[in-house]
Amino acid sequence: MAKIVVDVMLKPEILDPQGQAVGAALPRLGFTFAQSVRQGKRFEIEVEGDPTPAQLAEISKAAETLLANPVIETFVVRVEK
Amino acid sequence: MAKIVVDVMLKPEILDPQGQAVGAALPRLGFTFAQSVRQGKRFEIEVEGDPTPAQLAEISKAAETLLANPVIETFVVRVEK
Amino acid sequence: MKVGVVTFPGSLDDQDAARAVRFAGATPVSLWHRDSDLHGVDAVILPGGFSYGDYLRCGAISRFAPVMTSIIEQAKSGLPVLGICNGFQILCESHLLPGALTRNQGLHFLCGPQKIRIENTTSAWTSNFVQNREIVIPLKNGEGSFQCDDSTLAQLESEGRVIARYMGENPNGSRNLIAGITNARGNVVGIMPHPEHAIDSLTGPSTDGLAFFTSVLNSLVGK
Amino acid sequence: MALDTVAIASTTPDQVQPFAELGLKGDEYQRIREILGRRPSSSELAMYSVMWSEHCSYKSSKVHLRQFGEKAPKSDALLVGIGENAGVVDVGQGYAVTFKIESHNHPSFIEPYQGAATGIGGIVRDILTMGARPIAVMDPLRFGPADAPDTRRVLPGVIAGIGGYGNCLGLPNIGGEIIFDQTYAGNPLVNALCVGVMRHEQIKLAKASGPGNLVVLFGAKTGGDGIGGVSVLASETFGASGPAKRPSVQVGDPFTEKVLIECSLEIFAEDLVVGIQDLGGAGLSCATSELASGGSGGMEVELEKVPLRDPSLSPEEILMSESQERMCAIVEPSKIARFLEICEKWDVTVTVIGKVTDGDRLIITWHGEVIVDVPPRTVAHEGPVYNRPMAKPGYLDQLNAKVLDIPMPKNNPEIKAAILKLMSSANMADKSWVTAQYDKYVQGNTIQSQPQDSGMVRIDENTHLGVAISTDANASWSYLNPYEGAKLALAEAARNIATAGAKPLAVTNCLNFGSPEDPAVMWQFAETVRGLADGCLEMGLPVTGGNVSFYNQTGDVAILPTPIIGVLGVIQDVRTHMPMSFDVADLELYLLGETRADLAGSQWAYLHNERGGQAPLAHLKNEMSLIDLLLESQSLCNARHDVSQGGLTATLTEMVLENNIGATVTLEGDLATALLSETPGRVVVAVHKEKAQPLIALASKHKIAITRIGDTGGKSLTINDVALELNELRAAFTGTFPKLFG
Ligand SMILES: Nc1ncnc2c1ncn2[C@@H]1O[C@H](COP(=O)(O)OP(=O)(O)O)[C@@H](O)[C@H]1O
Ligand SMILES: [Mg+2]
Repeated sequence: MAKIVVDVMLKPEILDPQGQAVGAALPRLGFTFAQSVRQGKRFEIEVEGDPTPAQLAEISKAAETLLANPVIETFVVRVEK
Repeated sequence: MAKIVVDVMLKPEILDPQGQAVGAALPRLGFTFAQSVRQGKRFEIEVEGDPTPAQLAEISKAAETLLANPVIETFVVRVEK
Repeated sequence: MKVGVVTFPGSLDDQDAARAVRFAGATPVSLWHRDSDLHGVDAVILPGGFSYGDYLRCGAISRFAPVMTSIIEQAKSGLPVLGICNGFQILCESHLLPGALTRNQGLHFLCGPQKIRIENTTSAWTSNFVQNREIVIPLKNGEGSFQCDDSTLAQLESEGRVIARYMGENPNGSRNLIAGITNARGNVVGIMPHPEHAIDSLTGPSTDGLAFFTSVLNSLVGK
Repeated sequence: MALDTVAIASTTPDQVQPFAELGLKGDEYQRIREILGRRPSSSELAMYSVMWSEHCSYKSSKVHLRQFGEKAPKSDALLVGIGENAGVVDVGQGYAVTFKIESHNHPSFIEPYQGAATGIGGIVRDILTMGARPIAVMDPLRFGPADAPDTRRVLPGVIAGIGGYGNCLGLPNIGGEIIFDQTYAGNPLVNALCVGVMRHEQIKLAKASGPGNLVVLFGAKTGGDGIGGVSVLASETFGASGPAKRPSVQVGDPFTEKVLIECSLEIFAEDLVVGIQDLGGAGLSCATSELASGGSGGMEVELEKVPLRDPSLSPEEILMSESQERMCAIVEPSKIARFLEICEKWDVTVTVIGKVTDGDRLIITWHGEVIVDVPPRTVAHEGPVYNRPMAKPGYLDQLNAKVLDIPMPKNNPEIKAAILKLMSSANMADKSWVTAQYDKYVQGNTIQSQPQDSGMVRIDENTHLGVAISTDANASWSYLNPYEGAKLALAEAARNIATAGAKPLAVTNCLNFGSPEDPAVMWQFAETVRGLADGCLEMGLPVTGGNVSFYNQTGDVAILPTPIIGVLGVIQDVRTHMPMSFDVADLELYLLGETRADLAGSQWAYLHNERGGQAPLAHLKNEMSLIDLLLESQSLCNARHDVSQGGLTATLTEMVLENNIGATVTLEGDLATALLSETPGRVVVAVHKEKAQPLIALASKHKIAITRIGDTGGKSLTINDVALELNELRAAFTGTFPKLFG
């Protein structure tokens, strides 16, 4: 079993109220180091055996059509051990 | 500027309706590679300069109190270049 | 006149939309998400709700339902389609309308009467309004913030495709206070607040919403 | 350790079993051995331990709750009474309505969002189980002090959870309560009410009858949710390697529940089930034993057929799992094909897991081995019953005897300051920060919702028939006098139904208390039940069901006794409903009922940390006359609003702010008392001038005091010589929640 991770983030120009809210809450809790916070999604997909390049391409396709909305989001696909 | 990433996932024993919904949708679209899908959150936190160990410890603390709910979630903090 | 109302698993306002169609004097026909046949309807409403739980992104999964394949195809050749709330989200995910609806700026689900101004009265679903009429209909959603890139926004504005705009304070962070838009042809309209909940003052804040449904009847008759 | 079967249990009588860890007392364990004539298998032990828990068996409350049956008023309206998942009442025109309140207190403290969400999910399934379409929800809530850091964790999560789950089900939220008190810190109360409607002939019951009929499990797959406690058994079963981690928190999936509702309703419409039960607390243990017990007793279940989310679950765990969004139905073999077809249509997982037999034992097997063989009644309905010791708390006499020493406002500036202070206090302030997170429009039948006196929904679009519901509790009064407190809550809920124009018909309740093992708490509980039963008898309203939540306490400190009383009423024509606020000027304002100096337990006393004094007495005859008056004067009134917590100050403030039309009011006697006293049995009414005389005549016919107190109009609330601009009043009233919770 291998784990493929797809990270989906809002494009930088799209408003991210969730990230903003976290960014605003951190200093109230005494954490003052953050310059900015963005919140996105992380998908962990389990596949049988070591993923082939063809499989990874398919997953990229799935990310583009379903997991992310290219109008507002970007994504990265990677294999995690 | 460095980017610290906090990945937050539901604990494996906790029901993940979102991941389930995605897992059920993929095969309907012809993507049959996934054995299971879990959906979590990804936070990207920008900090000035290279993060110090003290800063990372502080972020772990923040993750525990704010970004994740330890009752149902686990998290990982890491630096991304 | 037959107006189809689609039910996805998780649709909630389908009965309300059907009632609004009846109030307007047409016959509602219920369409099932798995059925690609549109049963000869003259127009289609995608109602509010949480189709497929609205997991992942609102409307992201519904867009691939068999019924949507037919609707997308026929919308491109002029079938009037109105997406309300979740329906608007589905239309954006289907790329029948530009932009996307994202999490409300205040991060809460918000429900209450909302004042909007009708700014386009040429679409299939707004032709019975007087230009710039201000109306009050319910707004209720968690992800109603309309977002798009600058060029899309400029195009929507210059082509007069903003159907309705929020009045007063921005309730959810939508760009340019956009509450609803139409495609270039004017047959596909997405609106975030709920006209179907404002057809009877006993149960809604006004009867202002009815004109959306009578509009489409007029535009069909005029054909 | 391997699978523990009934056969093994019979030959190993001396094996030590962890009954105490599972919450069973020594004598309870002995009783199980007597019933079975041997030691229980570990699966049987699991079942008995959950089913005999306080939560499922009502072992401490049963002896008291009996009064609801014994003192029940004669009522033709009651179609299904206490004992089923929820009571059912006849509302006419062939319609039956079912409603019930449940608590989800402790889970909501641990994980506020999921705890509250699954609370909504659970009560909705109870209503669905009766064969009804759920049509609305309500949420009476209690929290620790509004400005306490933990409240800032708990409250927003609870609200988001209730909204998140209820909104996604498409159920309008039509009312509730939010009250803060120190005793709820660490013990928030999350009570949830659901109401549903069906035709008389559609009523379903939890009974497994007809040998050969199939036991069908449908809905979500079973995971390890909510079985933290049973892990002692699991760890024995699994030996040293240990089972996978078991979550103590249940996570809800409202989408699955929405689909389950539609699927079930379609199944009901085609009359495909003989009996049905939802899976809530105690999961399959409860559903199978209650279904079998409700029928003739015989049932066989093949437990390995249960579809699992987590394949590592042991049979004991499967029996106890509290995974949400599941139902169990009894289906005739000839109807199973259609049943499966409907489940397929809705993409609902469905499995036949067993059948009804002509025996009288519930037999559960695991891959062919018998692991449970019990008389189901002993599990479901014949658990232990305790007559726990009770004693009037020692502090109470002294508390009641206390002469109140609360600073009262003495001059006009102080009166004005008092009004603003009271109306901006968290208990009295505007709650729309909360209620705006709830969908109130969905289904298109909501006639009244927050902040009206009661919630009201239409149940027939053609005949305009509707029902109204209000939930109320005044824990401060219950603390001072639990017997009167229960009656007063009942009276208030009934009054709130009648102000809206509906006729009170039936009662549900959720009794939230501390530990029943504390004699003082047990006394509060017993007095509450006695008061409610007496009150219901006097008012002619049957109790149709309810829920008891014990152990709401931190250390030795129990919560205030909090009996949440829900009253359901019927309105023949919802178009005649009466709003709480006037929308025009130049109406005359009248106060119905008398004002006495009732400051004990009032919000003004609470604001000054004064807990003592004597609660008002309930005058239910008088309350009933008031209700008659309200119902008869329906066509005369323009608006009316109940006077309760916060006294006339709150009533008038809420009336003027709702539609932004002011009022000028003149009050006789001591102004501070007139404004802050919380004497029950009062209503403020707005009428057109020409309707005033008939109203006065009706009031005198019903022997209800009526006092002209002022007129509507203007942009201020002016009381004697104290004038408050509506804007100023509004800022005080609406600013509090956003300031506290963002
Ligand atoms: N306070 C109460 N007043 C009246 N009936 C009650 C009360 N508490 C529990 N009951 C009744 O006892 C029965 C069992 O309750 P409960 O175990 O909570 O049912 P369920 O498991 O279906 O939620 C139900 O019929 C319920 O209405
Ligand atoms: Mg039940």
